[in-house]
Amino acid sequence: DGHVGERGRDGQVNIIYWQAPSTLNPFLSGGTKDVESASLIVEPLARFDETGTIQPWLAAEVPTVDNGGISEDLTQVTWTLKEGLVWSDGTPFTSADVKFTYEYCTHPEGGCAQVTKFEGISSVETPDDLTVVVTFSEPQPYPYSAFVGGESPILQEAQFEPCVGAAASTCTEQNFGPIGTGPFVVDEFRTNDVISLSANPNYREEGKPAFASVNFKGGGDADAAGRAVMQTGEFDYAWNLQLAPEVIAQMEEGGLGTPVAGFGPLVERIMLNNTNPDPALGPDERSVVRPHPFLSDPAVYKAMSMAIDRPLLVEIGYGQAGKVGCNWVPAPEVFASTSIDCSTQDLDGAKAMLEEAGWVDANGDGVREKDGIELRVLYQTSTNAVRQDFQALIKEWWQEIGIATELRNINASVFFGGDAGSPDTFQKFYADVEMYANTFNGTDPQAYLGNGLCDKAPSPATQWQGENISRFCDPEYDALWAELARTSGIEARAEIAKQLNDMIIERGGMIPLVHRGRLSAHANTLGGVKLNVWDSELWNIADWYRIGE
Amino acid sequence: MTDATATDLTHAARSQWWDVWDQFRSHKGALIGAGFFLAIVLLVVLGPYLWPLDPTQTNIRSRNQGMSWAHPMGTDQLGRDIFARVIAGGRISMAVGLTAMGLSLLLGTLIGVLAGYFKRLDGLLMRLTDLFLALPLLPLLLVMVLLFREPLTAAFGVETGIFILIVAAIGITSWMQTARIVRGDVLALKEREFVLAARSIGTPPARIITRHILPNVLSPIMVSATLGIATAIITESALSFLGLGFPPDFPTWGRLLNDGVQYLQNYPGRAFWPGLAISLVVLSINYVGDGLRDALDPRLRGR
Amino acid sequence: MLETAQPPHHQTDRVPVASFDRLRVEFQTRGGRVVGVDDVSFDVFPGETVAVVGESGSGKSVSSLSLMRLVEFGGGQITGGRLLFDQGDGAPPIDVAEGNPHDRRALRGAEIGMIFQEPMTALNPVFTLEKQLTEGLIEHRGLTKAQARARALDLLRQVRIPEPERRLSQYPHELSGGMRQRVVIAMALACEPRMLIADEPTTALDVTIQAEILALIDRLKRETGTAVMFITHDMAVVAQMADRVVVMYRGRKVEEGPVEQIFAAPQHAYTRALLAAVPRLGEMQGTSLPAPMKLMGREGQNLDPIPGTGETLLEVNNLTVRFPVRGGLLRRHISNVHAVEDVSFSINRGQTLSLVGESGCGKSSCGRAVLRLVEPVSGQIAIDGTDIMALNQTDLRSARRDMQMIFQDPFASLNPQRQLADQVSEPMENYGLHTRSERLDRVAQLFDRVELPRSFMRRYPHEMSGGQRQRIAIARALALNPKLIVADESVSALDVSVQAQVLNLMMELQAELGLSYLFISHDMAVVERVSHQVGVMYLGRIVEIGPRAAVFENPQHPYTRALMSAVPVADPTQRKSERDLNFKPIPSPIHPIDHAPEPSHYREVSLGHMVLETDSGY
Amino acid sequence: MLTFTIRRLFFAIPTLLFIALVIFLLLEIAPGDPMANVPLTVPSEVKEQMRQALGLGEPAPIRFWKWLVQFFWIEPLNVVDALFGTTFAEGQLRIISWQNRAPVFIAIAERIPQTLWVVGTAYIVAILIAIPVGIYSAYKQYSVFDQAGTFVTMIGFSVPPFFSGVLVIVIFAVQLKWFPSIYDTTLVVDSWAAFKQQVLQMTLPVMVLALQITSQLSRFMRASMLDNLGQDYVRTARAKGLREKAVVLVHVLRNSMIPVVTVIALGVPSIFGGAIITEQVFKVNGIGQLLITAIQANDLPMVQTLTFIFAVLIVLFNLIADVLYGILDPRIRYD
Ligand SMILES: Nc1ncnc2c1ncn2[C@@H]1O[C@H](COP(=O)(O)OP(=O)(O)OP(=O)(O)O)[C@@H](O)[C@H]1O
Ligand SMILES: Nc1ncnc2c1ncn2[C@@H]1O[C@H](COP(=O)(O)OP(=O)(O)OP(=O)(O)O)[C@@H](O)[C@H]1O
Ligand SMILES: [Mg+2]
Ligand SMILES: [Mg+2]
Repeated sequence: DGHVGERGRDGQVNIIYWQAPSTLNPFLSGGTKDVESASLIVEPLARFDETGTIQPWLAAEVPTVDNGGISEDLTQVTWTLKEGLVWSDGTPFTSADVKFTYEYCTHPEGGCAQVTKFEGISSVETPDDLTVVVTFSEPQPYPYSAFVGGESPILQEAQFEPCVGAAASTCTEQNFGPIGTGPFVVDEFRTNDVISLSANPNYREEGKPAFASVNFKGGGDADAAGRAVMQTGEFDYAWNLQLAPEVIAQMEEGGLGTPVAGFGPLVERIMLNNTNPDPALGPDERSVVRPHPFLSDPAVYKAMSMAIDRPLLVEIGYGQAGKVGCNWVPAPEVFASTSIDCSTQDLDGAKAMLEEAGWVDANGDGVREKDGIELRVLYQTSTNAVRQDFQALIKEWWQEIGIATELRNINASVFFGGDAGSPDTFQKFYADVEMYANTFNGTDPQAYLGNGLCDKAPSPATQWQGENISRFCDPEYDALWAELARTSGIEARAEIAKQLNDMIIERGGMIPLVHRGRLSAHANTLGGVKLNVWDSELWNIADWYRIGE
Repeated sequence: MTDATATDLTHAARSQWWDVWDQFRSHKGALIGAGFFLAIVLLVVLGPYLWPLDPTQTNIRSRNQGMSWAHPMGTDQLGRDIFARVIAGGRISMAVGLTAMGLSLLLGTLIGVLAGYFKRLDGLLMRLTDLFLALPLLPLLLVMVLLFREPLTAAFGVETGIFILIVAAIGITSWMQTARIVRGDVLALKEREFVLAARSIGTPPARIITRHILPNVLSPIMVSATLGIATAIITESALSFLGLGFPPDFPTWGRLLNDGVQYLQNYPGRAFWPGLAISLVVLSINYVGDGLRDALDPRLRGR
Repeated sequence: MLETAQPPHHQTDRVPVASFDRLRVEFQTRGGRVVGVDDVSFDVFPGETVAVVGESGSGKSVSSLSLMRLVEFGGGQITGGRLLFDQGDGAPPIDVAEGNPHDRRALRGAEIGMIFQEPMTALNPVFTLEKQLTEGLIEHRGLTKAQARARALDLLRQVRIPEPERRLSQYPHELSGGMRQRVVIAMALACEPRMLIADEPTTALDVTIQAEILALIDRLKRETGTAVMFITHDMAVVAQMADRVVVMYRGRKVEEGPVEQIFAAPQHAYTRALLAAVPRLGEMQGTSLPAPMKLMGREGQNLDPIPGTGETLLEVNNLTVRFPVRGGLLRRHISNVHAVEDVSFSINRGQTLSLVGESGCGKSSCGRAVLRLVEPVSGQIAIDGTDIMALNQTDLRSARRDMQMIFQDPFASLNPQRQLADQVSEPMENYGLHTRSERLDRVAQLFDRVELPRSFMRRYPHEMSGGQRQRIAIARALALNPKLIVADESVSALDVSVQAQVLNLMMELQAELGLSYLFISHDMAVVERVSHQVGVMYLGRIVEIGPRAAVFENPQHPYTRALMSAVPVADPTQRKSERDLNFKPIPSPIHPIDHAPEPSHYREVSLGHMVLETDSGY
Repeated sequence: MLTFTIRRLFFAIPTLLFIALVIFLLLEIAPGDPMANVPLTVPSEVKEQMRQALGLGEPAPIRFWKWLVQFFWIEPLNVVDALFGTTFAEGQLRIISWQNRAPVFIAIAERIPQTLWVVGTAYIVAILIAIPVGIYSAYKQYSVFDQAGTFVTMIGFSVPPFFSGVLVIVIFAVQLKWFPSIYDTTLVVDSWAAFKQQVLQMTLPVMVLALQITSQLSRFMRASMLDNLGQDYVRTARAKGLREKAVVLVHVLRNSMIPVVTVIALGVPSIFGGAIITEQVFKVNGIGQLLITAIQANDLPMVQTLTFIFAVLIVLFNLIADVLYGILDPRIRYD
């Protein structure tokens, strides 16, 4: 029924992304929409499958210490390319292209969005056409970052040679139509609108892709995208349907498509400010000076966490696409800690805990206080319907346990904009608690866990740059993380990672709320879809096919 | 002629506004429109006293309910009462509509009158009007919102701050039409003999404007006003749609409609009620505007 | 009512072209049903002019529009009576009132032509004259475009329009008012209708043009034998034009008869009142001072002549007013309208100086310049010894207390949105005179003064008739006890009877208060009635000025003579013989910026009677 | 007329420069960052580097000057190059979008066809509906047709497109499945079937847009007709015995169209400006959608260029409206 056959036998597949791709060069954007659309064309040496397992892609095999691909001292990785690979224009794919990609992205004037993927690399050598040797300046217990995954694909040297450095932005033709090794080639790219692609005649696998062409439409809203797949059948695949659960259910009744969910490490959480955001301190002291007047008390943040009915939040906000989230690192499976349970709301327990810690409502205004400090929190987040629903609910619960809450929401482009001049960025954190979601790429959380290190806290000294948003700072944590950075072997690393995860939650870094998944939908006639949250959702489009009637 | 008007003389002396009212009353559409409008105003003003449910009070156990006695318009996804939200939304939307219209009228009339009456200012003010007409509204609104939202919310609190901002944004971007119309009328009025007469009896310019010019441009101003309320309500809802209006926890009609659109198939009522409210207000105001135009036109009244 | 009165040339065997038979027309208004005309019957015979006269609103237009079946388009309805029209083919006359108005289309234009009052608005501004002239021909006569064009040219020649070929491609706004009215007449005549209805065809026109148009209609009637129904409220025109007269009053016919009989022996009281109110040119011959008119139904009128004094109040010397004309890429000031050019005159206390002349000759500009409502370019103005030209704005404002204005259009010169009492007290308020209650008392006195009931004080202008409104304007002008009143066409817009009342009022006030008037008018008969002195203006200059008797009885300047000859006289026995009135078109008053006109030189004919010697362009 | 046009064009230049400056300043002082949409997983130093690569480091006056030069000199040169195959503009930096680092004019050129198709068609459809409706409503003032027309146009005026758009999608695309809900911008009309497809996909957005435009235009048309129906020349035309059709459709219409035509001309820039919300609802991805995505991504060069083009069009069409007025109405003579 279409599983096998000649290339292009199934006609056209229609894909809709409600965020439209603006470029096909993933090194220049970093937006998911751009990375995923580019993954139809350009490919990495290895990528993650739907379970998060690394798979060789353009490389013959994944280098490990065992197969000798990684040197014993963990400072050198040797990739061996598959033989006989050609670019879609028919020219051979060689190790020089890999090396070029490294040079392209690490050029200081290029503004490459994926430059962290290449961090720590001291050199890339090409002893022969099929071998790439990556040398690190320090031991890398987890070296699958450069050239792995949809965000780090290989560009063709011949095509991108004139585009290195400052010239990157003038190369419209290249950025809009990269030559790749993937199953499709670009026919036409209309920025922020639509991409027309057709099957790559030089694709390495016989009889793939099954579709002769792809119509990749972008723009609009998730609502319309879901409708187009599940109700009107105009499209075959819709990406990331962030919609109310009942809306999804209604669409599913259309009978033409099916929603599929997958879970990566994305967690919606409430960050707790470990510094004092008091406006009286002035802009350079706010959110710099420790400690926070009351959030430093474990009883307070634990009570706040206990008061939250997470299953309800999941039901209202995400449905199928959410799970109760108690961890900072909820996935991959091996790294997910199981020691914390937070799935039941316990208002009485929360009250008791506050009571015990001395937080009582002595003056009867409904707000608990201790030593003259009242439990009043400013709770900010970005402007987004689901987040405001969450705010409304959580505010009520907190009110119930005697914590007064003021809500504030900020335009997303300002909140996440990172403008050092604006007081409203999530990095400045001029509030007691703030809510957003974050995740990490790939399957190894080491760098992500590094966001809890003392010296990563944003401050005026660093122009408010830095990823330790909650300003969590604990020497024990820093030491443990350093140990992680030295440890190889997945089990051992997982053990340390879980400890780090628990530590940050127990010691007041954040309150995780919902482990968010990705919900996409495909037409019932579209076969071969395997939702992958570790890499591009379109990673296996070469295997997609039309299910015959 | 004197005889012909003899019947006229027997009429009791009445104030001008009685005449306007008489004329207005004879316009059936306008009367019904005014009735509806008043009813809506009363509902949103007195609503919170008559319908004590809190529009922001969530109730998880009664989510997404249909119409019932407890919730005449049903509830939303957090179990908030939609009727209460429509009332609360109406307060904001109507207040925005009325004040934004007021501001735009004030600006439009001021600039129109100044440009029309003082020849020296004409060129300058009309270029200013051109400038505002040529400025693309959306980015302008956007920039204003982004720019002043924080200072204003800091100074006046969230509700008032954003209210001021939205009202100012809509007012400042919508006065140009009024200004043009008023200027045109003032230019024509200035040539009318009664203005010359006023000058010849020594009336100073300020008094000529307030006593002779303004009352006579009232009719086009009123028409702009009625259209202005409608446009302001719709603009506010469009701003909400683009994520620039009041924060999402503030129910306004536009926001409720916008939120409801997603649920159009599941719970059509959620979009229907605020949509109906907006349409009713716009319709009634337009009919009132029609009636007012007739009533304020002395030519029609003179008959 | 007066069916016995038969016109002399009327033979009983002749069939009337149109006969109105107990016509009744009603209008549906917001206030209910209004009767426009009721029980109106009269006939119009071929080759005859029937004048329909009556004050405004008496139903003249409604009757004629009913015959055209156009009254329905204005919201009216023929609810009774018959309108018989004879198509001249021997068949019995048809009843036009039957059927729906669209079915009577064949009659309109083809059988009945109509000329409307306002030449300015009666033509469609966006179509060329050719299109508007040929339309009807193509519709009714089935002519081709070329044939229609030929006929249109013919028509334009017939109505004596110069350069007809060029006119065809012009738009209405490119023609003067008189020419436009000729085009309207040509249009009405296009299909050689059996009947022509002229609804106040000359009211809006200058006397000179009026004379031409009247002569034209008269000639056409005689040459083609068309029946003419001539609607007017101007008795002088009636006297010149009509064979028979129908007098209407408040929607009813009150009298009908041959023109001589109506003028010589009016039967109905209304007709008599109407005739008494008409100022007739030549009436004042032999007197030198103006005097109020004798009006019907008014007892105890003081008809004494008004002598005034010999003491000079206003002295104007070498007054010049120009309006800049801008043009070119940068809108620079490139030329001037020479509205008033080197004009000098003086007015004595308690006397009236009238300025007469054709539209656009600069009368209003001159009057306004005296008050400095428009800024003169040069000249001296002195009132009571005060040099007006030398005053700054503040002093000027207080100087204006002595000089007030009354305007032409009583509707336009009152603010429609303010109560009358407020408008009358406004001048006092402006100068901070009196307290509020004193002002109210004074307003009440002023209302008494202009003979308006005090109950009107809280009314609005639209609730008043035209004459009443003009009284308000006078009251307002009187509020500051001025010495001089500039009356700019103050009675031109009023019905004859009302006009007479207002004129009398003005003269009474002059006698009692010793007011001086600068009276601006184009109506020679009115001017004759009210003035001590008369100035005739042409193209910005006074071509002749002097005591009224001297100027009227011994006109020296050719322009004055032409003007006098054009004035219709309200007496059917004194019909002007048909001459070809040939007025030269007025040259343009616009000159380049460096144009320096000659100063005015006058020749003194007799004491105070001066005639311009400089070339005035006439 | 000519001097009037030239003078107005002449005065338009400083006005436009001033508008360009105002737009630039407004955008400049607005907070927001082009990096806001880059995922949180990209560290802040990398974002800073990307910012530098966009040229954000340069001071504002220099950027404004550069933009002016690019807009008024380099981009026109590029047009010349494209037309005549010359290479005047080679090597000159064009206005580059921050979102995709491509010249903004490429994106704009891509968007114009669908905007013209959809918004333009809607405009034409609206005119074709509004004018007869307005004429008939005015001619039969206070008739049932007039009242119903008033009611419908008011509804059209009061329903925001984000509501009516979704409503028609739910009814006609989801329930009835008559029309597609998503516009295919890649469709090339080269066959009858493709044309049919194009008509189908245009129907819904055109419907929603046309409803709004019709509502406003027919009101104008009605008012203008009413003004003219009472004029004296109408009576003259009737007195000539013209058919009622000729009276209304020739004499009255021609006069009534004068103000309406200028209103229509003034509305033309909105075609180019796109109908932001409607485009978004139907995924037409025209100019309007380009602007809104650029705003959301803080792509200042794109926003600046688009808004300025829009301002130019408004100024231009203001002038065209004035000139049209002069041409249509022989009484008006601009000197
Ligand atoms: N369209 C109309 N609606 C209501 N009443 C009307 C209408 N036209 C005329 N009338 C009334 O019919 C009566 C006669 O009006 P008509 O126009 O015949 O007067 P007229 O003698 O021609 O006056 P004028 O000299 O002012 O033209 C008036 O009382 C007027 O108010
Ligand atoms: N404000 C003005 N600007 C330019 N030209 C003007 C202005 N007012 C009057 N004129 C011109 O000045 C000349 C004299 O006008 P004025 O109004 O004084 O004439 P008039 O004798 O009062 O005419 P009418 O009898 O029509 O009132 C005319 O050619 C007129 O067009
Ligand atoms: Mg009449
Ligand atoms: Mg005048």
